[in-house]
Amino acid sequence: MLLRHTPKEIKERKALMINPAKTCQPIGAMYAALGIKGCLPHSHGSQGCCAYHRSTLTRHYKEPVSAATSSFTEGASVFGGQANLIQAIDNIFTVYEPEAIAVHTTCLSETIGDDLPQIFDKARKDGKVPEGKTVLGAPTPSYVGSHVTGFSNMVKAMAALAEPSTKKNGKINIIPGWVEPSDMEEIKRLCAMLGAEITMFPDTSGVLDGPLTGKYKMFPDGGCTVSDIKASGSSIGTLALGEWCSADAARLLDTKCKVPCSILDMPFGLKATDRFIDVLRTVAGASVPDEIVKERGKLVDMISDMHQYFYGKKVALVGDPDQLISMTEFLVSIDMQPVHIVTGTPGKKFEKCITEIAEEAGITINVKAAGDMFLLHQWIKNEPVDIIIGNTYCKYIARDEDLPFVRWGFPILDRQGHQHFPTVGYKGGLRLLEQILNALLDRKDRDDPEEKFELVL
Amino acid sequence: MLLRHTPKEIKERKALMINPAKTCQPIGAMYAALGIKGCLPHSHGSQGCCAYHRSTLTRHYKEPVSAATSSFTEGASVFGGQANLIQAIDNIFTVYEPEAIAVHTTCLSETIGDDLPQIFDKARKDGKVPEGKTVLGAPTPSYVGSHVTGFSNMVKAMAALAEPSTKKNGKINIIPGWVEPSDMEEIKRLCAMLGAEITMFPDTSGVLDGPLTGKYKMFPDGGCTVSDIKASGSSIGTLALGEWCSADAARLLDTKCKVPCSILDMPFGLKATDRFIDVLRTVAGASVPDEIVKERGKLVDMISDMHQYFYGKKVALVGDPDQLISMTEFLVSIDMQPVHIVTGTPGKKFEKCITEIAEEAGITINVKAAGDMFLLHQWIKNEPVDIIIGNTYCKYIARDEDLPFVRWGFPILDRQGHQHFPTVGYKGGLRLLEQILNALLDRKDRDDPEEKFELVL
Amino acid sequence: MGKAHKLVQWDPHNVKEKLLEKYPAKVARKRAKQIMVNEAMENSTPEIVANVRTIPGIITMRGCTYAGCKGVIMGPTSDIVNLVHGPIGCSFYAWLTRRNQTDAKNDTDSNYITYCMSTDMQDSDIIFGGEKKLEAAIQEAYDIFHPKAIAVFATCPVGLIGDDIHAVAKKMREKFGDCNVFAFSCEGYKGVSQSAGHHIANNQVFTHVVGKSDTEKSGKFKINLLGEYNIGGDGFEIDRILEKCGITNISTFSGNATYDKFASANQADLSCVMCHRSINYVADMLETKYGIPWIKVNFIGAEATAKSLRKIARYFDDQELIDQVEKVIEEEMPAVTKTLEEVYPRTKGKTAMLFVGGSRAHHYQELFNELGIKTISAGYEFAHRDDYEGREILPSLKVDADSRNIEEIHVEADPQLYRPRKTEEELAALEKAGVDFKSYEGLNPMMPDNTLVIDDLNQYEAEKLVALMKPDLFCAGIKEKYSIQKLGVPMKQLHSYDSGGPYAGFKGAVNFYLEIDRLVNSKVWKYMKAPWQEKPELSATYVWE
Amino acid sequence: MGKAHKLVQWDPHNVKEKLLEKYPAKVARKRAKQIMVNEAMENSTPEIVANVRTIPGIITMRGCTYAGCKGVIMGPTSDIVNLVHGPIGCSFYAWLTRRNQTDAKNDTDSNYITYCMSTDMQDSDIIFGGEKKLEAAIQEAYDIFHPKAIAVFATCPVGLIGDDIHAVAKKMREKFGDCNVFAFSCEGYKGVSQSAGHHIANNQVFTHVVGKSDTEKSGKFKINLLGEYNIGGDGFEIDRILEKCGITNISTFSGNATYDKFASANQADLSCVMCHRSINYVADMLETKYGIPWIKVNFIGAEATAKSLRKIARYFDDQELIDQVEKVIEEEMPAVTKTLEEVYPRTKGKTAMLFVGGSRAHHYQELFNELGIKTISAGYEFAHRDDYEGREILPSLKVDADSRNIEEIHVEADPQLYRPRKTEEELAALEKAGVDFKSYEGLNPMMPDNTLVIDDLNQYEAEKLVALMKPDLFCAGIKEKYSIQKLGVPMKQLHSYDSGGPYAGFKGAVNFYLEIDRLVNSKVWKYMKAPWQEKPELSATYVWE
Repeated sequence: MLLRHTPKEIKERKALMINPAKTCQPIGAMYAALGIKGCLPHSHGSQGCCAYHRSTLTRHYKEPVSAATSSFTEGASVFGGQANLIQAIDNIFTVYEPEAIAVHTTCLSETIGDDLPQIFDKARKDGKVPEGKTVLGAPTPSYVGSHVTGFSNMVKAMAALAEPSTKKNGKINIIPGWVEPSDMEEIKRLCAMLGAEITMFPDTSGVLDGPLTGKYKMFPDGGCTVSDIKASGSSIGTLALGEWCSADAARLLDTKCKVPCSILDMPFGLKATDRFIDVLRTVAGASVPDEIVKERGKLVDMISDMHQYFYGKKVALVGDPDQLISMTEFLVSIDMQPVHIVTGTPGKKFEKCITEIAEEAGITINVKAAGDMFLLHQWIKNEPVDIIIGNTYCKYIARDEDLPFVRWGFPILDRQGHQHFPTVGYKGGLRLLEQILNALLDRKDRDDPEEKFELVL
Repeated sequence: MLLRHTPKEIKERKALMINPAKTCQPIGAMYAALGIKGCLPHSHGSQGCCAYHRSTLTRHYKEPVSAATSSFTEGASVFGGQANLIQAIDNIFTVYEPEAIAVHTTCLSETIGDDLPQIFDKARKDGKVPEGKTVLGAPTPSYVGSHVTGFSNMVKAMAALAEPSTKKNGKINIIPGWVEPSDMEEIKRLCAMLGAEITMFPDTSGVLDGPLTGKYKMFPDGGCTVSDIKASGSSIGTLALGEWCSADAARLLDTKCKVPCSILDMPFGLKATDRFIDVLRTVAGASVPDEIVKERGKLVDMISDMHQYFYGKKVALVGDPDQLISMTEFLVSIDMQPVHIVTGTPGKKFEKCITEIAEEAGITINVKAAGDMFLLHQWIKNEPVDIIIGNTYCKYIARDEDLPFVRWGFPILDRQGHQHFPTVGYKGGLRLLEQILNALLDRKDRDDPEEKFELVL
Repeated sequence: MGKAHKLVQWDPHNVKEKLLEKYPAKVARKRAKQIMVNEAMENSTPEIVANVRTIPGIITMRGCTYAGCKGVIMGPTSDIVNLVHGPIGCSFYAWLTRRNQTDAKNDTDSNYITYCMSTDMQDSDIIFGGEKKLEAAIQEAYDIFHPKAIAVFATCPVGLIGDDIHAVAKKMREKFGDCNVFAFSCEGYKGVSQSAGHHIANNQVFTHVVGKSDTEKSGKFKINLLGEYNIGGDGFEIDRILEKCGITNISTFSGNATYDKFASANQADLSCVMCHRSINYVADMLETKYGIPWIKVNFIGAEATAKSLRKIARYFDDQELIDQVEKVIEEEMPAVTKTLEEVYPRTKGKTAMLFVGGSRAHHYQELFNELGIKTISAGYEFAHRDDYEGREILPSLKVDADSRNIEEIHVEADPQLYRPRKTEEELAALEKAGVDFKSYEGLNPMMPDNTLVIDDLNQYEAEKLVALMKPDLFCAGIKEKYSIQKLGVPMKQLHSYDSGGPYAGFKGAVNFYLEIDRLVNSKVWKYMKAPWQEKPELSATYVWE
Repeated sequence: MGKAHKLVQWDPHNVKEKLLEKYPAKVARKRAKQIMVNEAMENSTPEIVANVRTIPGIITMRGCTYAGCKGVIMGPTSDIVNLVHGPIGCSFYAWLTRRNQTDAKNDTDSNYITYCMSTDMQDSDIIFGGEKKLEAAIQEAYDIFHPKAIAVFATCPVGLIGDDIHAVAKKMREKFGDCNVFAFSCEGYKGVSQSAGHHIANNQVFTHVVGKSDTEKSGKFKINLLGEYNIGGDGFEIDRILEKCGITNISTFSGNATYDKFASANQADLSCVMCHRSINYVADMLETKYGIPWIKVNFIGAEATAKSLRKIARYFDDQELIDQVEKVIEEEMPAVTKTLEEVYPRTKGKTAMLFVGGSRAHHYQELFNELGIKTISAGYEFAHRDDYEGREILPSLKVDADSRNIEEIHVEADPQLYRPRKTEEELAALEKAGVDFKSYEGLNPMMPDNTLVIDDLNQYEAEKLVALMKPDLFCAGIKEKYSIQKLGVPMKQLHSYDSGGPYAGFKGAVNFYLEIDRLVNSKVWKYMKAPWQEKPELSATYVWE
């Protein structure tokens, strides 16, 4: 057994986290920052953080991930990191020539109390920030929230770049939240089909799903431009996808630029996508084109065609709040039965959302925020499931418990496809169904006794 | 063992086919005919043929498949099927009101020598064919060739509808061959991106991948209209994808309407897609847009990222000639090693094509046309492989020999996705890579000893 | 389909009119006779026309004679090599496409069900004749597999070009000595449906196999189970129950059948007929030639299963057996009742339509009744009038041209093996006691009044029927499945279930209850409309947060 | 990268200029000292600056002290609970992300490598201190797992807020009695790279674990293997060979290590150092405190492996062992030679660049030499000058501020356990015989003339270097992999191999030959241009069939 020391009996833990279902803020901030065109993320802390975040993102995307660090030494930790950061800004603009630098803090710089705005001012005064270039920053203390919080904080820092304006440009801001490049691409495709003019940030499509051409671009073609982000203050409204990932930024746009917002669930699955499209067509004053209706119909069709294999199957889920909420709703809507759900991100609100879905469906779900995968595994030992859905770390549970496993979420370190094929929208729903189905049917084909081995499923 | 009677020792067989890698012509003709808008396929034979073809296509697509039959009785078999067919034409146009009826023959009607053109004339004379409606027919004797031949014959019958014309309309005819609706969709998308105006027939997209909406349309919105097919005689040229599926129709367009043609491999994999795009941009006089170049680059990127898992892996393949040729080229191009390839469709030319690819790559491949899956299984027993790629019937071999299995080809009766996600083009190549990779890595994760069980792949 | 639509009122005669209105006159006339309103008429029961030709061009649910012979009857056998003589298609399409299960337990047992064998006729064979190739194929099959028996099936062209498959079979049978080779002239164009194929299969199995076993079969209460094909494991469940009761099933025709079981059928003391349509010929011949009486049974439905078991016990007239049967029923019913009570509130009051086979449209109504689901229309795909109106009308049936072409074999009492199992008196007594021999009452009596009984329902009528009568569930075959579901009505395959099973016996009833609950209560049917289709209006100003 | 480009001529000094030209003056000056042209100079060898601060903002390959301590040294241990005190991230990122293998054979053996444990510090802990939480976490870990030992690691904030992790460790250790608890002050901001973390780990393991075992380890030729981390199973292959030779490996630091193996290290009679950079501290301390001499070995490369085995044998000066070692080499080499002969024609003449670790950039040149591949540029990520120029320059090294912060522990001969393994005379004799004790010559001597040795290569320089010198292969870590491959140059990870391995020993050499053959000869590098990019012109009229 790989996780041979995990006992079935559950003891409450107050201090020890085992096999986390979250990581720290800065990596989220780094991922978000990569969604700005020509932006170099910068980690204000000791160099290890940056190395770890780059490695994890690189393994997830199998793509180069560039980011700089202030490389704190013991001295800097005592006397403050201003000198390091200003030197870094100078070096970065000189050597890499990005359009923008997106700085996020770390537990280190937060603990010693470095003040980014003040350091940025100094850098500008010292002429270290070339004309027309942008420096933005987000406080991302690792000891608060999770990687999701860090993502949200950096997106909020983007929103802070927005410039108030009295005349609207007719556009709609879309804050997609922490989804894959392929998902962002898909969201743009749906908006375009609907004829909605949008500004989407962050946008990692074209950044972390790059081609192999013999050229290396440290700053790929993708991403939302700083000027578009600035102009987002002139939009008619903001659709924020995911309370945890996107709401803060949307609300800042509201308070700062009077751009009203709507917080929606991430468009995973049929119903959440329905709501997204319905709101989008309403605010865009457009009617939904047949093509989208058809895509929707295909998703409903596959649910009905394969319903006998989904029906009543028990699921264990681990991931991030916004994704899990939509996924849970989707699973319930196809008559599957989520029974254990864990996120590492804190927040009772998450447990409330899941419980509401469960109650509406008349089922009970074990749910925990600020939980860990050790607990999830123990829950599974106590009430077995038919399939587990989550990031790559689930594979250890899946192998020990001999469970079908669908990789979904972050990080996925051992398979390809997530960066190329969306799981948002109706088409994404088709892919999710296909993946769940393959996992369940592969297992059926493996376990069916010979006389029940089926040609037609 | 499911195939417990299959011996390792190979005895030559002259008369007995066991576990075929083909079926008969009519089903191909029926599938092709579904690619004409508002067309009802009609099987001129006893009703069992039609029932079998509809069942198989329905199980493959999980979609309604309408087709009529002449329901031969013993009497008809003796006195000829003219009366039945004329009555059928009358009933069909009266009850179902299709735009067209596409009749294909069967071993029965061919053996007794029914003459379709003559029967059609009679039907027209008798006023059974309403004004503006079309009746077309293809001879598809089950005892010649295979389902691929039948597909080709019906497509040729479509080409026969084309009307010669002196003034060209600037369009390009694309004959996609027997690919999935999703593939046809993808081919259209690529052409549109390239700005090439095309007429594609047959086109089953929108026909066999329909939505669930509460309405049933016997004739869905998809398909190539009869008038477009007629106008294909005014096109500047024809690109026929696949010698076996599409060449005859293309050549008929050439001889009949002086529309020149090019026979290309089906665009599966990098190189075949490269050739398709390169020819298309040439005949369309267009330059290839960045978007396509990017899609291509992503495919190359994934090949390089995951090359260590493809390299040297031995593959057994079964399917149809056009698809197998492109797939073999693709597998070789990513440094995999096809070792056994079987098609049920006759034709030494196929063996020659495969052997050429093998020689160019400096490998040897066991290849057989007019072969069967019994032989393929015996080959595998004599030289084991790492993965098998083919239609659903491979699952029996895969389970007995404990092989990773990628479903690709026709029919796929036990999984979903093929009708929604293309495998042609660069995006299709990404999907193929993903599927092969999942099959190989799932096996690795299953078999790795615990100390070598990997988080990162 | 939203609940709103569920209260539609319909009158069966109106519905019938609507089904017919679009047809050409000739077609309308013909179909009118096959669409019957099930209603009381003074001193006569309504008649229905069945087992007549399919109308060319009218999209039918039916298959062909080959399908009935090779696909349905012989397909489920495990240790007989089924070799199809013809072009490849017919053999390919019948390859593992029905969910017949075979449990050749240990790896040394023969099981050819996963194999598809064909002579793959080419044009040269059509021109010069295929006998040589057939002979060679039989030889190759023998050399590779050394089976107990090889069954040869003719497809359309074979009859036309005049290959004498029986002569070839005979020649090879004699040549091998240790392998019984026999053939079926089941060309697809024969008859009007699969039904003819059943008949042909019955004849040949009876002629070439039954009675050929010399091993003595032991057992106190020996029966044959006729017309059970072990789709989804139905037969396994029935065998489980029979065994538990102490009843020995000598031979099932033909689910999970072996050559030896067929050959021993003559050793049973009672034949129990499940699917009357497909196998009653064998039942009759077993009685005539060996003196084995037959009764109709039905193991679809918990109550029906109990009833059938009691009937068998009563036939053997043995108190021990009678008690054991009661004990078994008592043991099995609680699980059934428990599930039923759980799902009944969700299924009760729903409506269903059944258009399947030659008995399932009848048998499955037992299960639907248990679920409180009303069958508002039903019919068969390939039945004869007696399957609707009962065997008592058999004498009044005229044999038409199509039926006449199907060989009727004449059997008589076997000089050695004929042994009447009961005396005339015993039989009479049993009849009195309610053991009705050689009797089948048919579908119609089971149907509620003013429902529609429709023979050979076609695609066009099916769609109309659903649109007009809006059932909660429709049952037919794979070809019909998705056109019905596109209308938002769940569709359950009842020939070869699309999935699940067994549905026979007690465990089967439980499975079926749960399956129907799943189908009629699946959330997916609520999703057919998108929100913007429900409420298309654009609220002038969107209410932001 | 098409062959066409392969003949580029470059002068190392030009390349160096190009690497520096874009830097701000200050950066350029600093980097100039870390980029060395390896060339003969009259009576002096070129110097290089190493182990100095990373430049803020310059994208570095380096990690932090925590990574060196927890990730590299302690991570590979199997039965020690590694508990990270800090916010969740540091623990998460070091969770199974290095391919250290552990073979806790039977399920009862302890193996915590798949577990990630952390105190998950929250803001309240930062404000009010985290000692209480750490104490509680240790208690919970003890209650759930009952491990032999718990190792606590500090991350950045811990030092800043002043948690005394050593006091907490001591308290719990004494409380438990049966579980050794010890801590590492390896905050990420310490030192200038992972290297500081190695040193800290060495000190604590030596202080708290080594010598603590009371079980007597048997074996005629007992060694420790220092600085081998069992990435991809390297250690397994080395152990296989040692065993075959009859050499007992008491303790590997730290691949597949167990608490007890560490604790018994003092029982070995020779320490063999693989990665000099990460572990030489332990080697020195083992000698000082227990009298165990150490030699540098290298099991990367078949020849190097043979050489190292002979060196060990010579040390033990036992004919039987010497013969056995020769026998093993003789047995193992044929497979190596066979594969080499097969791939050599395809690899010979290619060029490579290596920028890894503290010894791999050196060791792997052995394998590349065997393949006929020339290393045209190399350097370390976190090495010190002695790793480049050899230990003889150690005395001349000044300790800078950053190094001064890393505790140097003072050890002296253990009153009970110190036991010189050889007399001065023996040592001297062995030295003469070529067994060079406490000696490491460094990377530079191995590099061909006029190649570039670059310390702490960064992303910008790497890209430039590849563009200018166009190597056939580049070796570094995961962060560098894809930016290099985007340029069309295959990239092999040599810290924690991206896949494959083992590459150590004889079998490892075979694996490496095949892997490099795959990389440099993969077809994919030919596909970077589409046909229409190769021939963009539109042939006026397309030639139809």
